[in-house]
Amino acid sequence: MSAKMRTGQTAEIPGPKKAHVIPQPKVAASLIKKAKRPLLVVGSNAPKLKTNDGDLVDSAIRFLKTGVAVVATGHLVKTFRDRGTEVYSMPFMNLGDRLTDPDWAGFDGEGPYDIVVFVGSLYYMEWLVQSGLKSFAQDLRTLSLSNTYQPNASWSMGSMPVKNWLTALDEILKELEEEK
Amino acid sequence: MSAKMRTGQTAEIPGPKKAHVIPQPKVAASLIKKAKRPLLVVGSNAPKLKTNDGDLVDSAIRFLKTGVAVVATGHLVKTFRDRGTEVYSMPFMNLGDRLTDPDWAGFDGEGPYDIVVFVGSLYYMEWLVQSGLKSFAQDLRTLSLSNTYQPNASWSMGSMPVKNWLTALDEILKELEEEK
Amino acid sequence: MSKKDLRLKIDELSSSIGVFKGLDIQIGRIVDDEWDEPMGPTPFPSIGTLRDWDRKLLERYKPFYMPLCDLCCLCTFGKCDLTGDKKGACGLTMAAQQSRIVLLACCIGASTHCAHARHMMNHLIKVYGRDHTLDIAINTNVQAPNTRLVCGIRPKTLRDLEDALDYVETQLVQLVATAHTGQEGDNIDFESKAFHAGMLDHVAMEVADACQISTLDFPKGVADAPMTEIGFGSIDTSKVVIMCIGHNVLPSVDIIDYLMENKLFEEVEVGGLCCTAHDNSRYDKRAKVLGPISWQLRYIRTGIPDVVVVDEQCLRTDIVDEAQKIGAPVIATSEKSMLGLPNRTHDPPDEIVDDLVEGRTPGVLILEPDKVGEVAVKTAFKMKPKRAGFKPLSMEKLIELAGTCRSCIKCVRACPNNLPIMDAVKAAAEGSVDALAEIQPMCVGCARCESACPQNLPLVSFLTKAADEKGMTDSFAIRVGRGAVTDVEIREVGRGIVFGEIPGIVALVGCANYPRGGLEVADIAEEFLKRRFIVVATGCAAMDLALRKDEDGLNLYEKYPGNFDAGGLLNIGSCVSNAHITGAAIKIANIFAKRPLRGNYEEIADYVYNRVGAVGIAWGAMSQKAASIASGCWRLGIPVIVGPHGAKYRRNLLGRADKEEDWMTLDGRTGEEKYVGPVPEHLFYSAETLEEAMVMTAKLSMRPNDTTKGRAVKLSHYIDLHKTYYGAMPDDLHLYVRVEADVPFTMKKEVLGIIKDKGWEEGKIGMLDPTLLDRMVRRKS
Amino acid sequence: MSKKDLRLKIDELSSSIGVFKGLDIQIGRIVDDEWDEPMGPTPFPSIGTLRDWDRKLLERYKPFYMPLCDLCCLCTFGKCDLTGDKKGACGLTMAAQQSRIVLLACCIGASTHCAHARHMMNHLIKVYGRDHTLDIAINTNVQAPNTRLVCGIRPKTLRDLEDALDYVETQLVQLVATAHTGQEGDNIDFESKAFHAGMLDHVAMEVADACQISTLDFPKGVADAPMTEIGFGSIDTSKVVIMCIGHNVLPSVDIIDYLMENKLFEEVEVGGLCCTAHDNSRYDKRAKVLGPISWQLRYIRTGIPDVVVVDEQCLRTDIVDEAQKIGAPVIATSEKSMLGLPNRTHDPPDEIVDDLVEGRTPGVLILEPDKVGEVAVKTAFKMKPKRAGFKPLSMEKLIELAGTCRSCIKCVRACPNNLPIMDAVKAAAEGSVDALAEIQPMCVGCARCESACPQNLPLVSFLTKAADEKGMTDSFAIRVGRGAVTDVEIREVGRGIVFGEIPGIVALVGCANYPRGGLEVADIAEEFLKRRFIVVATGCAAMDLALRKDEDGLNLYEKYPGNFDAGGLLNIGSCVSNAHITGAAIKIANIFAKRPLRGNYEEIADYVYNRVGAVGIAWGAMSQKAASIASGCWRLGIPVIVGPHGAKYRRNLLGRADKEEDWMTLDGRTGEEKYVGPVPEHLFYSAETLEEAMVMTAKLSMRPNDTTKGRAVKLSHYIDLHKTYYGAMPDDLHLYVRVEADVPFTMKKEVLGIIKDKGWEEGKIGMLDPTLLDRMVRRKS
Ligand code: SF4
Ligand code: SF4
Ligand code: SF4
Ligand code: SF4
Ligand code: SF4
Ligand code: SF4
Ligand code: SF4
Ligand code: SF4
Repeated sequence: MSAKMRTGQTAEIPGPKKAHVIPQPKVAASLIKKAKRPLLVVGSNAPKLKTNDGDLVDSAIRFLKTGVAVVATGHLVKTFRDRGTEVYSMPFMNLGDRLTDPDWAGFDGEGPYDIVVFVGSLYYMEWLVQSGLKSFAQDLRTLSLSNTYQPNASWSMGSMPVKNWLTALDEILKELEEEK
Repeated sequence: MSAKMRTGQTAEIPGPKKAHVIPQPKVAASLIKKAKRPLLVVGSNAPKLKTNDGDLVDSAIRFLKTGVAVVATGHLVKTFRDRGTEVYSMPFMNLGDRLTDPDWAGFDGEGPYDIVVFVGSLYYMEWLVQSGLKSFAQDLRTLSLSNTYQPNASWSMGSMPVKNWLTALDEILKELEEEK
Repeated sequence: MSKKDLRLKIDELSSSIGVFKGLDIQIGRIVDDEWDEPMGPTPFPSIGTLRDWDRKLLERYKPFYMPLCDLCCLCTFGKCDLTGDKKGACGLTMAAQQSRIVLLACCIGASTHCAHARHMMNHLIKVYGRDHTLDIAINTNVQAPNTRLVCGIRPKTLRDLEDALDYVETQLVQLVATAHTGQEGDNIDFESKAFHAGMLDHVAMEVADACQISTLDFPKGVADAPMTEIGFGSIDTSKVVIMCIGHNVLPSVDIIDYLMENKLFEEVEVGGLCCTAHDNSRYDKRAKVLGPISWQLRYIRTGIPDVVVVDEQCLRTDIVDEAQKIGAPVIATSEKSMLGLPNRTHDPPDEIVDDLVEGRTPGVLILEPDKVGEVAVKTAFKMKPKRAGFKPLSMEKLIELAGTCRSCIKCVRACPNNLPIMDAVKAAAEGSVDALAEIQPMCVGCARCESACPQNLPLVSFLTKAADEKGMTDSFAIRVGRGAVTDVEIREVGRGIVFGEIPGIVALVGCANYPRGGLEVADIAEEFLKRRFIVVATGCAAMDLALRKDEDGLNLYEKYPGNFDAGGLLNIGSCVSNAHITGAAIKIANIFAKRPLRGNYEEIADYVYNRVGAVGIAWGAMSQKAASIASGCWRLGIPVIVGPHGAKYRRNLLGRADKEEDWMTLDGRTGEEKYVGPVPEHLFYSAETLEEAMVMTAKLSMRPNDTTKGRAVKLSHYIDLHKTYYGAMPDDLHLYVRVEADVPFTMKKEVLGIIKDKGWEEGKIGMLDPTLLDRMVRRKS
Repeated sequence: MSKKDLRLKIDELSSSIGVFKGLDIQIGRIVDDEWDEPMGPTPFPSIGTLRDWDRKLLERYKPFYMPLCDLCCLCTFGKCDLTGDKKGACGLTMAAQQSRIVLLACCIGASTHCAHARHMMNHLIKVYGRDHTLDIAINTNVQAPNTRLVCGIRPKTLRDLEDALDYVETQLVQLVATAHTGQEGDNIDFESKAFHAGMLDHVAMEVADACQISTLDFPKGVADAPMTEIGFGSIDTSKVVIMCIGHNVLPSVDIIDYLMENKLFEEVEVGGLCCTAHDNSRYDKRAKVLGPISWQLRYIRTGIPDVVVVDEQCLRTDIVDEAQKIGAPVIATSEKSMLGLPNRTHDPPDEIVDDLVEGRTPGVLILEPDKVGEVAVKTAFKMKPKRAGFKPLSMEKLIELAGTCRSCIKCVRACPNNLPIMDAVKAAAEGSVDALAEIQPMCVGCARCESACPQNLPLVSFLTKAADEKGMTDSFAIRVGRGAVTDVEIREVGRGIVFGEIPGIVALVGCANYPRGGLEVADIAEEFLKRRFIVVATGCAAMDLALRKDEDGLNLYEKYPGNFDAGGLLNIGSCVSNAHITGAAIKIANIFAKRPLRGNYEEIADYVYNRVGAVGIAWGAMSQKAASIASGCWRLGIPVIVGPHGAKYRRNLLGRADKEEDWMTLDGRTGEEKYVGPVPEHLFYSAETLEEAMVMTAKLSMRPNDTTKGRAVKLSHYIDLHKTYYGAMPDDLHLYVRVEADVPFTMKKEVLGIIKDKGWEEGKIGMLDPTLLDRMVRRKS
């Protein structure tokens, strides 16, 4: 089996319904671009993950600037605030729960999100939230941008070395920024 | 993910330790050829599975002629006998159990088998026996030749259309026969 | 009788002999002084008491584990990968985890029967009083043999049975606790605990059946229990139809009583599924048996039931949705299966009926059995005309829908038996439902195909319709559950069984998760009935074996008598009646061989293991209850065969016929250890094919204690079956022939030739007074 | 007191008042006539009795399921794929399966405490007699409040506690049965049953602790319980070292008694892990606490213990293998954890000692606690010199081994916390163990990394050695478990809590499966102690919060007093002592508010839910016991926060602050329904970060009943914490400010500005006499 299918933790096995592996950064970008109301969920590990922009919080701010709504989980919003950026904030569990409610109109009350993109969360916590969404928000499209495969998402990056991941992330952002 | 990784039944998920997919019939043949004491396990579904040789029992007899020891499970040995061929016979469970015993010297008492090849069994029963072997006969190499992926084997054919499988089986046999 | 000591301090007590003030009574353990049998060594055994015995068995029959999953997911340290020699975060090995799941399954199974018993008991005591005398079987002194054996008490009233339940509950809680992260670590100790759960289960089942037999006047061990009908054809669909599903007979009893009191039975069909069906028909033979667990969905899809009453266990958990589809209200009756329905226990019956009939709620929960009858019957009568408009799937619609199949093969991949549904659907689209009809008898009715189908095709309805079209929905005779085997019967056959002249007892039990349909159970039954084994059956198996007629239109119940003797076919009853099967084995030791019973588990199990040629077959074993029932058989030394799906219980217990040292047995007369051959070869064994199972059954019926005559009879069946199904003589006869006289007379030359070629010598295999227990040696000297 | 009616028929009875012949006494339910509180509506509730109450809570706090697996594998129909809207072969949905697993976990947890209680009880009754009087806490009339509340009985002796256990056992068996294939089908009904299991668990824990406190003379609710030491540094390694692991104090009691009787305590260190450590130190403060569950392996790898005594629960199941590696024999003492060891219960102690010392067996099983002391002590004394040659991993060896790392990263992938072990090993190979030492405090000691390592590197030993090298293995003070909160304490603080002036009770409980190490528990404790919450702690959490000293060398136990009052830090005790935490909440309703207690569950839960600002935090919740303990809190209306791993319990119970209709509450005075705001917002909630948990704790401490003064205090903490950790004001203050007076004085302008922008109006959020129960309205009118 291809190395890309390796999950982020040994025992986290993909089930009968598994994420499609994103073959190229472009594909991820176009999924986001095509969405009318994309939401980026940034997990509390973000400040520890260095990226070409600085860290994942900085990269998330780049996402925000391309028009993607951003929500920080845990107490991560403080880091955004410390950098002068206001994003939404909600506990990860609450967020997962709201996303299973087709009537939830989003943070701005404008209607449901049509793609939810995850990055920077604890691997196992994202795995679980994605699992909840897989079964209980079947119409929601989810995309995991971590450097380890998240089997419960609709699409996921494959597991890859950090270097490749940095490049991929950058490419996705560039694609999104070009469009603007 | 590639279609080849699709398991034979929906809920039979590959775990952290999964079979390598046999990329080409040749590879399977060479695994068997390289073995000193290969054993072919033929399951009770064999007469229902048509092959280029007639059915899977006929194909198993071809295996036998290349020098591979053959054991029939269930009451399948009768079919071999009806066709004038004597093979070993043992209940599938017993066989699985013996294979976990490194001291078991095989049907002929000459020593342990070094590769065990499975074909013609009920999918879920093979899945389970292979699972037992995966954890409790770790040094045993197993190969599944069904047309559906068996994740618990050491190597398995990928899931494939029957037509391709027939050709593959034939190719494996031809390789083995050539050697003779 | 109380298992606890007792102190009463009563300020004022008025009794028949006067008024006492300041009475202070202290009483230690109160024992049944009238029972002159002395107490054995292990009354009320705790979870470790019988460990030595278990280990003796488990050394012979080692678990072959087949993990159903690579992982453990039981705590938040997990999931842990346990493949190979990896250990979980708690230190657990794969072997220990598999046996832990076996233990959990057995605990769930035993708890289910125990909870059922407790629930019935509470109700029956309310109605009949705690002093209601037990009357379980005619011609029988040794009532409740499992309870006597395990607990060391002799129950005479409902009250006494409660003591047994108290004990079972305490022990079950100990066992469930053991499954906690970081408790037991050794796989064999887990296995021993699973045996304990199984033993407890047989006590719980015995209590459950004893209390319902005694109070509801079920047949009490009679050979000629009444006949009723089974099958879809048994229902007169012009009548009002009430469908009862589950295992607790009490709500159905109330329905039947209500029909009787109101003289309505002529206008109503009461059809049951699963064990409720058995027990309904034991209560009143006018109740019909629709079929086993696997027919629930199928029967609902016909659209015939006007109301569905569910109690507990083996329900389709989506029954409310399914009943909704045909416009039939559901009445749930158990706290264990409340199914999200509103609790209307305390509302006036007519109000409830009205809400159901008007469709204000898809169903209701009524926890008081005494109210169920009225509500169910009234609702059914009102629903019948309302539902007249309901149309089940028509052939035209079937063909039209079949045309929308996308050939995605998801249905086949989802089917537990990989049935070729897709091809059958495609054939139906072309107008032929033959292929669908052919699949139907092999279908376990699970609807996983439907669930997987992206087109949402109602595939179960397809199968039902196709089979109906082909006239495959007939009616058959079934003798209602007779209950226990009587002392008199035991006395008559004990000798034949123990010395092997009756070749064996075959117990067909358990659920309907068959690999190739339920008719295989009829095949097994017939094969062994012809060979004059005693065939006993319970639960779904007792139903499935009824479902085939011969050329003369007769089925097995019509062809074979119902008494416990060679060639007898006994419908023992529902799942809880399984206790009578182990009970019969125990009574052979006690009544025939006069072994003391009371609190004397090891000796009796040793006796049964070495002498009673009983084999359990649970061909479609599915549930946790089936696991615990089997486990209770293992501890008693009775081997059990399951079908291929049974391998999903995660392990077999397999003997090694090739290891002589594994089969050393003590001679009770001399204390010497001798090789006795691999008898019985396996304790728990999952067969791949029916034929394999039948040959193995004959083989597993051999016991060390067989007389030469008995061994010869058993070998002749083994050889004959082997020749038939394997096309040759068995190659292991040298392990079973002890002396020349063991060889069946007509085969003498052939067999001796074969085994001598294998180096067989007379006398190498011992004939002795077999026992695995040291202390049994002294007993005889 | 007996829950059954009773009939005695005694031929001859001799008592203090004479001899009776043919005595026939019939007695109905014997009740405790001296208790003048009338019986409430729900004594001994069955599994459906409190369903309405549960559904009220579960309508507000809906489960958000996060399946840990796509499949169900519980019967041989399976495995079934349940993703999306697929159903299993039994009709089960994914939601129902998740809640079924929750139920099973809670049943295992509650069974564990119940089995533990029963086991201790049997022994203690043997020693102290069934009439031994309960004496649980000083200054306290309302002993065993959980038992009173649930069962409607008032236990006074050990005998009375047995009645509570009987009930718990019966109910647990009913619940386990519910998990059988084909029983319950509705996820909310499963959840309600899980609540039932949790409620039962608190009764079982209360019984367990009540019996040991009363007989073994543990501290009885005193604020100034003695101090002992915790940490590796607490052990004088020059002495003989006995390591006791588990939860059942009895074998350790025997060890301590033996040491006392033989005047050997000066020469021996008795160090405990997990709850046995707590209870040892409650018995005798000279017993040391080594640490929580996660330290077992770590401590064994030091090579210090001379003998390892295990009892039950939370053991490393591979303890025998691990002890073997350091040459220390193991003594197992429980039928629940026999670990494959030979049963030597009935052999002479010296023979056992000899076999252990000579290494003829790696360990033994001794089921009689009275024999454990002698064997353990004698063995330890003989082993000490024998083991003198044992060398733990040296730094040189560590560095050498580290050099063989293949950089395969399997260790990291296997680590539950993805700790960067590989990089640390590589650094060690270069000579620096700093990275290893840094990892150690965050490591939960599970050894999955080792198990996965293809080079078999002893990575846990690496971490231990590295930390030791850095001087991280210190000794700390810990106040021993004090047991229950006294009536007098309740009377003093009841008002402050109910009206909100004491901002809340924070209960730090549960296991050590931390995402980033145990010191986070100390962070939480300190934060809320400073804010003058009452902080109570049990189990591993009560240990972990001790493990940090401030600049002055003092830890929290040294800095905060042990009484139940604002700013108090209470080590309540071991896991079973958790019952005293719910007990305190119950007693606030009963003693402070004079609500009737007896069999009156709903009213008390309604009171606690609406008025008592208690929040449970199980930051490292791992076990099934943690699940059932939490579940008992939920039913009582107490919210629980767990760490991120807690999401693996498969669901959270989350309120929707954005849905006004969810928070409608009755006014007990008028019967009007009013919006009260989302208080508390969640019932079970898994936080991602410590900071998030702390802010949420403050928020969850709000209750509808808060006075304006109380609400202002609570809001000020919430706002302050939010500002600190989120860098801004909360954006949901408009949901919590009812009237202007609710706003903390110093923030009035700022807050009012913000909330008015959000459309806040005074009076929209009701201030009322809050209740969810219709019948409570009438009570007041
Ligand atoms: S044990 Fe069962 S539920 Fe758990 S991960 Fe494996 S298949 Fe899934
Ligand atoms: S019980 Fe043990 S093996 Fe199972 S998940 Fe928990 S730590 Fe892992
Ligand atoms: S309902 Fe029948 S055909 Fe469909 S999946 Fe189940 S067994 Fe197979
Ligand atoms: S799952 Fe449905 S659509 Fe697919 S092949 Fe089967 S019947 Fe046709
Ligand atoms: S035999 Fe099995 S499926 Fe049938 S009723 Fe009994 S437990 Fe249920
Ligand atoms: S319990 Fe139900 S969902 Fe689970 S494996 Fe069995 S049939 Fe499938
Ligand atoms: S022992 Fe520590 S480092 Fe190793 S896997 Fe467990 S938590 Fe991670
Ligand atoms: S698992 Fe072992 S070999 Fe692999 S990286 Fe970790 S320490 Fe090195």
